[in-house]
Amino acid sequence: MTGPQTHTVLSVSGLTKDYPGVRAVDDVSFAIEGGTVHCLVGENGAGKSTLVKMLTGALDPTSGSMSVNGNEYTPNSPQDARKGGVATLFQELHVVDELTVLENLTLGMERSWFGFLVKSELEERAVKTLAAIEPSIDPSARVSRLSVAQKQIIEIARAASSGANIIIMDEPTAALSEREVERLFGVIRRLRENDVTVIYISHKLDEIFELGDNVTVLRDGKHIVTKPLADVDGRSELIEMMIGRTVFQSYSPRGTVGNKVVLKAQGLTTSLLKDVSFDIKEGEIVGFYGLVGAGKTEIARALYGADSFEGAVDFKGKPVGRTPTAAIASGIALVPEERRTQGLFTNLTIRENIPVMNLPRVSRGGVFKAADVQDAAHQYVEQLSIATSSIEKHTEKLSGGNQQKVVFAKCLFSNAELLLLDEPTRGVDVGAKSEIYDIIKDLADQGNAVAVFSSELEEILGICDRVFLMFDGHLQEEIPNGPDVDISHILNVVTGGQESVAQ
Amino acid sequence: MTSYSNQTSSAARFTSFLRNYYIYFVLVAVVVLLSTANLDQFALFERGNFLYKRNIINILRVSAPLLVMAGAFTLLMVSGYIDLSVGSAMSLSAVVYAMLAINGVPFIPAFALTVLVGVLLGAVNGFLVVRLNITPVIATLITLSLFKGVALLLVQDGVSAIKSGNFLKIPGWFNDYGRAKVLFDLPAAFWVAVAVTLALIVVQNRGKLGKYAAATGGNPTAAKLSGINTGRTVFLLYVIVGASAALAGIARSSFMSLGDPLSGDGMELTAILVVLLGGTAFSGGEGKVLRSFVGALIIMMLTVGMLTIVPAYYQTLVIGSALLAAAASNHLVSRKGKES
Amino acid sequence: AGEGKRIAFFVSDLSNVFHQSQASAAEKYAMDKYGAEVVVFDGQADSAVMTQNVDQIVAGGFDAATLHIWDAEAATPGVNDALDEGIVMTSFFSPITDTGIPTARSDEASVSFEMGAQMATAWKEAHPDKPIVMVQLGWPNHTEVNSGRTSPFVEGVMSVDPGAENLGALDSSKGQEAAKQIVVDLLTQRPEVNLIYSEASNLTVGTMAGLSQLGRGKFEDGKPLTEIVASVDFDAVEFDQVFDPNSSLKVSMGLPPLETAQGRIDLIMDVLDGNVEAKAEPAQEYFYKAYTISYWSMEKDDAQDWLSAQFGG
Amino acid sequence: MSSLTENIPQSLQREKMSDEGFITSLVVIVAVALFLLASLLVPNFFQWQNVVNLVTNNWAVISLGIFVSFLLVSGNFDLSVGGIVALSGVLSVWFAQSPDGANALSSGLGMPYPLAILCALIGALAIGAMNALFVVRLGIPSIIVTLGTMMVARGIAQVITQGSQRNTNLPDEFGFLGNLTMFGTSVKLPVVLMLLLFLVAVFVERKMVFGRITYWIGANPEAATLSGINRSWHITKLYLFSAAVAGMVGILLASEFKSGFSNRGTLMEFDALVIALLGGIAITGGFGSVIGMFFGAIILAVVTSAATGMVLSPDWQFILKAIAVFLAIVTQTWAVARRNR
Ligand SMILES: Nc1ncnc2c1ncn2[C@@H]1O[C@H](COP(=O)(O)OP(=O)(O)OP(=O)(O)O)[C@@H](O)[C@H]1O
Ligand SMILES: Nc1ncnc2c1ncn2[C@@H]1O[C@H](COP(=O)(O)OP(=O)(O)OP(=O)(O)O)[C@@H](O)[C@H]1O
Ligand SMILES: [Mg+2]
Ligand SMILES: [Mg+2]
Repeated sequence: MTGPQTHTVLSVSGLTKDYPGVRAVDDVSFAIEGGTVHCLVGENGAGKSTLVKMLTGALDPTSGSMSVNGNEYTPNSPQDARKGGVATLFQELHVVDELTVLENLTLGMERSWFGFLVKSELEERAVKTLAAIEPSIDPSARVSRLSVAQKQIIEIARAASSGANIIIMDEPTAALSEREVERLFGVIRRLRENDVTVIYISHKLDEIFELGDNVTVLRDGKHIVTKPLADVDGRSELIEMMIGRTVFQSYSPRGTVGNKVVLKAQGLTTSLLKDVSFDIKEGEIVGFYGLVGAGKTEIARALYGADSFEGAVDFKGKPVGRTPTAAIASGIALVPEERRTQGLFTNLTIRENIPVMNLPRVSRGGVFKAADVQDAAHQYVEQLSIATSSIEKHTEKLSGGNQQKVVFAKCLFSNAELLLLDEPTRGVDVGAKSEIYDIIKDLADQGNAVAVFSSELEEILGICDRVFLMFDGHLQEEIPNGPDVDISHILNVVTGGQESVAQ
Repeated sequence: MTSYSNQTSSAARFTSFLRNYYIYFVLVAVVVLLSTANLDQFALFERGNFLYKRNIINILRVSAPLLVMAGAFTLLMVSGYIDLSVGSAMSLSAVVYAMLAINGVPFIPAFALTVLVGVLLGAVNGFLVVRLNITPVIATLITLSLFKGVALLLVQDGVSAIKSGNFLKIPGWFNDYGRAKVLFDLPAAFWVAVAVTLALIVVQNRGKLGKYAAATGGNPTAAKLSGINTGRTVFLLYVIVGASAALAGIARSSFMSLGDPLSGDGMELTAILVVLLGGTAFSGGEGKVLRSFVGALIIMMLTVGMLTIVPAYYQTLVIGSALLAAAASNHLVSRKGKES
Repeated sequence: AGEGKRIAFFVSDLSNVFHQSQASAAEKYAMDKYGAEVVVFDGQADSAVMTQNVDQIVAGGFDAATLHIWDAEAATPGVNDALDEGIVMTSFFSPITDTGIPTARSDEASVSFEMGAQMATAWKEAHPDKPIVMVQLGWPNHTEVNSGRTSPFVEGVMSVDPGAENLGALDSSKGQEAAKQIVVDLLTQRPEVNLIYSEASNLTVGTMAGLSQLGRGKFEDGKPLTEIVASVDFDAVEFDQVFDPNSSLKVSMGLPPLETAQGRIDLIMDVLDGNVEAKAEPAQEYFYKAYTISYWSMEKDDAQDWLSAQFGG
Repeated sequence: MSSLTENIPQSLQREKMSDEGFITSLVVIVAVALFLLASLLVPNFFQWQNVVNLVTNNWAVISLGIFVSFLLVSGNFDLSVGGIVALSGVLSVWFAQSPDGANALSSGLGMPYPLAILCALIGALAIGAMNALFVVRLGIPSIIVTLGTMMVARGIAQVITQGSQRNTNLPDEFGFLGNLTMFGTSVKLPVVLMLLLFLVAVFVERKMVFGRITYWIGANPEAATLSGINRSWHITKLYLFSAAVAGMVGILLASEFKSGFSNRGTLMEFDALVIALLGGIAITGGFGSVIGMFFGAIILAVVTSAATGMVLSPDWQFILKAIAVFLAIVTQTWAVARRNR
């Protein structure tokens, strides 16, 4: 798999990073071979992003050293790193909405003549790379008009075309559709052929096996192992290295699904959705599955009153008011798609985040009961095993997966009887994922209804009792989950295959 | 999917057309309003009417200080920053310029030195904001106070301005820059404002600085992570604003034939007003130099052009309403586009 | 002569009661007596605005103008332009350098001097043992205010008591609240201050409010207790206090809006009729009297008459 | 790690002071330090009466600062308050003036004073409602809206007073509210009202749901909406409260000076913004405290008071103010940077 002569392009030794109260990266040493795809895996909060930030000069290591091509490497800024041939795709989106796609692609890398911009071969390369991944994006369009996935693609194209010989990608596929992921992999393989080294971080283990040459596992900030993926004995070994135990999830029919319909949606129609009708029963977990843009989020937001729509939604026999406030009041809660912009109050602490969706529970006469707020925070930190040194930690200082758990905690706190979970485990590690699945199942067992909106088929088939397949705003089909679901049929339906009418 | 995006793009094109050009509609509306308001008394284009040449020249002439500042101020606001000290910087420059002139320094060196002072003042702001990391509003409020204090300090106690006195006399060339007819009966100060604006339009659309300003204002983290030195961008913009404030001070000073340490008072508000009227977002990222220039023309037309039509105490109300109306129509238009 | 003419009538600051009354008096008087239309230009207490207003005279198609501008130099080019167009130009308050146009002005300096002298005398009489400490609230950086009010006032006090201490002028240009704050802060830290010249009626309201907050501002039956206050722009509000034997506001400069307005309009008509030269070297000056309204030197009834004559009240 | 924390009682587990508390106490310390410094430099500065003056001289701007701060925390500006102060003051005078005055500026509508106050307040609320309408309903940036409504409010005041003031022909009770002294001291009613309002604001901010909601909205408006917070209504309430307070300030000032002056409160909206920022409230929203705002006002007041006591000429006053604000803010940024290192 690797070429005949291997050479180390990047190595770190004794690398350590301390945050107040946390050692995020702890004495990590390993080497990366040139022209490979080197995967970095680990649980949420294992220190992957922190490691990446040090490699790109966004953070200074507390101690330890790094070297590139055998030379000592101490980048002070991403620009420094870029000069050293290291380009990065960060976990959070970093595009400028106010500029055009093309302007974003060359941002920070423009050629200029006395301060005036001039065309460069870089521009052409960027446009070509973009076209290779997603030809439908117009380079002259304003980025503000693009979807999250499209923005992510722009960042990928920018990093891939930057001419760097080391490219770091921190969860690049979290928001991408399978088609886009395939195209991205094509680009990454081409980069590798051109002797570019890719450091690839993802929680999706299939991707790791599909793409990676070598893997480095981090746990609790410590380096566990670095070895060729060929020597890894399947998912279970990788998972065990990551979290120190094995996890399995497969669907087992639950006997608690009641017969009482709690939610009835009739003829939901928006600019994207077309006459969508369905119902959800007490104690049931339903899944909505479709590609990006199929309309899953739109349904979730409509049920929750976050967007306006035509049609009717009844919950427990009564129409639901058309604002989130009303939805919460009638017992519906939403875990939104994007945790940072829609779910969290990042500059507030965990304690301050949790009670927001159910204020009456922690206040009397408009005045907070301080002890209750504290207790609630402690309770959920424990229940969801949120990795933090204190409930007073600002949520922006949590790792991505732990942030997602805080959003989850917020929703659980609302005591909802119907939970709408939009991409509930995006960016969540396998360990935490199964914890979240257990929580979801528990909730359903207690008689609550849950709707999972996900673009991960594995997730859908792992926990849902019934699955709705979406394509282009239409609810195409409803199938019961079970051991004999036809996956190729599902994929056919959600990609617009016509021949399926009824089963 | 393609048909969907085609549909929006024609609606979107209409929207962006309106958004880009609404300020010119406002301009036309104001001109029509002002020139018809007097119709019962004066025929169009006659002496005393708004569209009378002399009046237009007057308005453009007194507008020079605001016009010369609008562009630089826009770029700064596009980058998400603000400078409340422009009025004081302008006053201080006016005082410095008059002091140089009254002490016998000829036009060119006096002009150049004053612009240099403006650059320095801008650098002070840049230093406070970029280096010391002080919130722009507070930092430039500090310098607002500081520059004003220094300007007053330079003028003798009990006297309101640097002006001809017993011993020193303002030289004869002094008010040529702001008043003498150079081209189309307009003075150099106006043409300098036009030139500065044109230069800044090019910088905004073709220059690295313009793009970096937009990136810095639109998404500072992204800009930094892309390797843009946002600090240097912002510093440079403050310097440019400082220099343009100095040009404004020179224009005002030579128009008034004296160096008044209070002559720029309140200019920061007018500048903000103009830039906002031009559709620049306060949050940064968006805004166009030319639109602010037109915004400045509108404000000056309203303040000066209305004088002979209604008592001056209607001015605040009219300008405030104009700002609200412009903002409302602008935003309503762009919102409708988004929803369809 | 003025039938159908348009006159530009400048005032430095329309928010000032004196100028407000002056402006409305001028509108009425010009129309009634000459059939002329007056357009008021408000300088908004801003030199730049005043200057840009001058250029509107030509552009606005006026036949005549009476200026009120603080920095006369600034008006010179505009005035010369207007003269070239044959527009009748006159000035109020300050002569416009090098233009030779006739100027109407109030003689403020002598009133300020007299007020200072009266206050010093009264204080010395009541408290021979307490040295005079004076302060002025107004516009320390203003040439005309300085020469017409601040300096002559100080000289007036000094003429009675050469040993008097002058703390100086404090900037109260922000108005009533600023004046009140200054008085409160200053007199807390400098309780010995006993002569206060508040250089506008508007500021006097703040000054008196500040004094009352500190438990000062009182006379006892015509005798000063802690301080004496002088004001400018005597008006109906000040009338009660000046003639109240228990208030420390005792003198005020009476600027006659009616007289001034009529004088300014008449001067223009005189130029139009050729009775006064449009330009002269040196410029011709016409003085309008400013009045010393004083508890000590004026009868209450006279003050009442003056008020109703000048403000039409 | 968790085994370590388990033994510690919960009350101790609350880490070091929050950033907010830290900055607020820093502002307080700077204010006190400046006062002491001024006491060293200015004779007679160190006295109780002077401390009282710092508060009594600033009741108006602190009152305005309270809701300006709340709005700032919620991510919105309110620059209209200065205009509202002028408008409500002028309205209260105009409504109360008897209708038989000799000229336009001395005759009003002749309402009984309480009714005049009520109507003036309604006028103020109308501006607040306008703010809410434009910001919440139309989604126009608050800085543009409130700059516009500030001008509209002041503009109306100027038209009513013809650019000047109305101060004649007023009923005797007009001056009552603004000059009512309390508890036998020289402290007047407006100051006491301000202090009350301030205490309530601190309680609301720290302990009440209403206050917390303001922070949530400022920290992340979209997340707040999706968490069931009625953002529009909350912002609307804040603008209405702010306008009501500004209206009351205007009415009280008009009463104190017995005049409705169209230029009253000029730039007061800026002063209110400045003390809020100086007090550590983040211009980006979601962070800060009205306590900080209060002491931000005190910092400025100390400087003004010292400058007045020294009878400084305007030039040195401006320079001194610049230096003091600079020191205050640099201390803040420096201390926070050190702490977060
Ligand atoms: N700015 C910060 N201040 C304090 N602690 C931080 C900060 N950023 C990260 N941490 C902590 O450092 C640890 C490592 O976080 P990091 O973001 O590197 O994890 P990660 O492996 O990328 O996880 P994920 O897969 O969830 O993104 C976590 O415990 C996190 O709480
Ligand atoms: N034609 C389009 N052009 C641009 N953006 C689009 C288009 N269609 C959908 N989007 C955006 O893509 C996002 C995804 O749409 P939606 O949320 O309804 O689908 P989804 O099935 O939930 O997809 P996802 O997997 O991204 O959550 C939406 O935010 C929408 O604004
Ligand atoms: Mg991460
Ligand atoms: Mg979605």
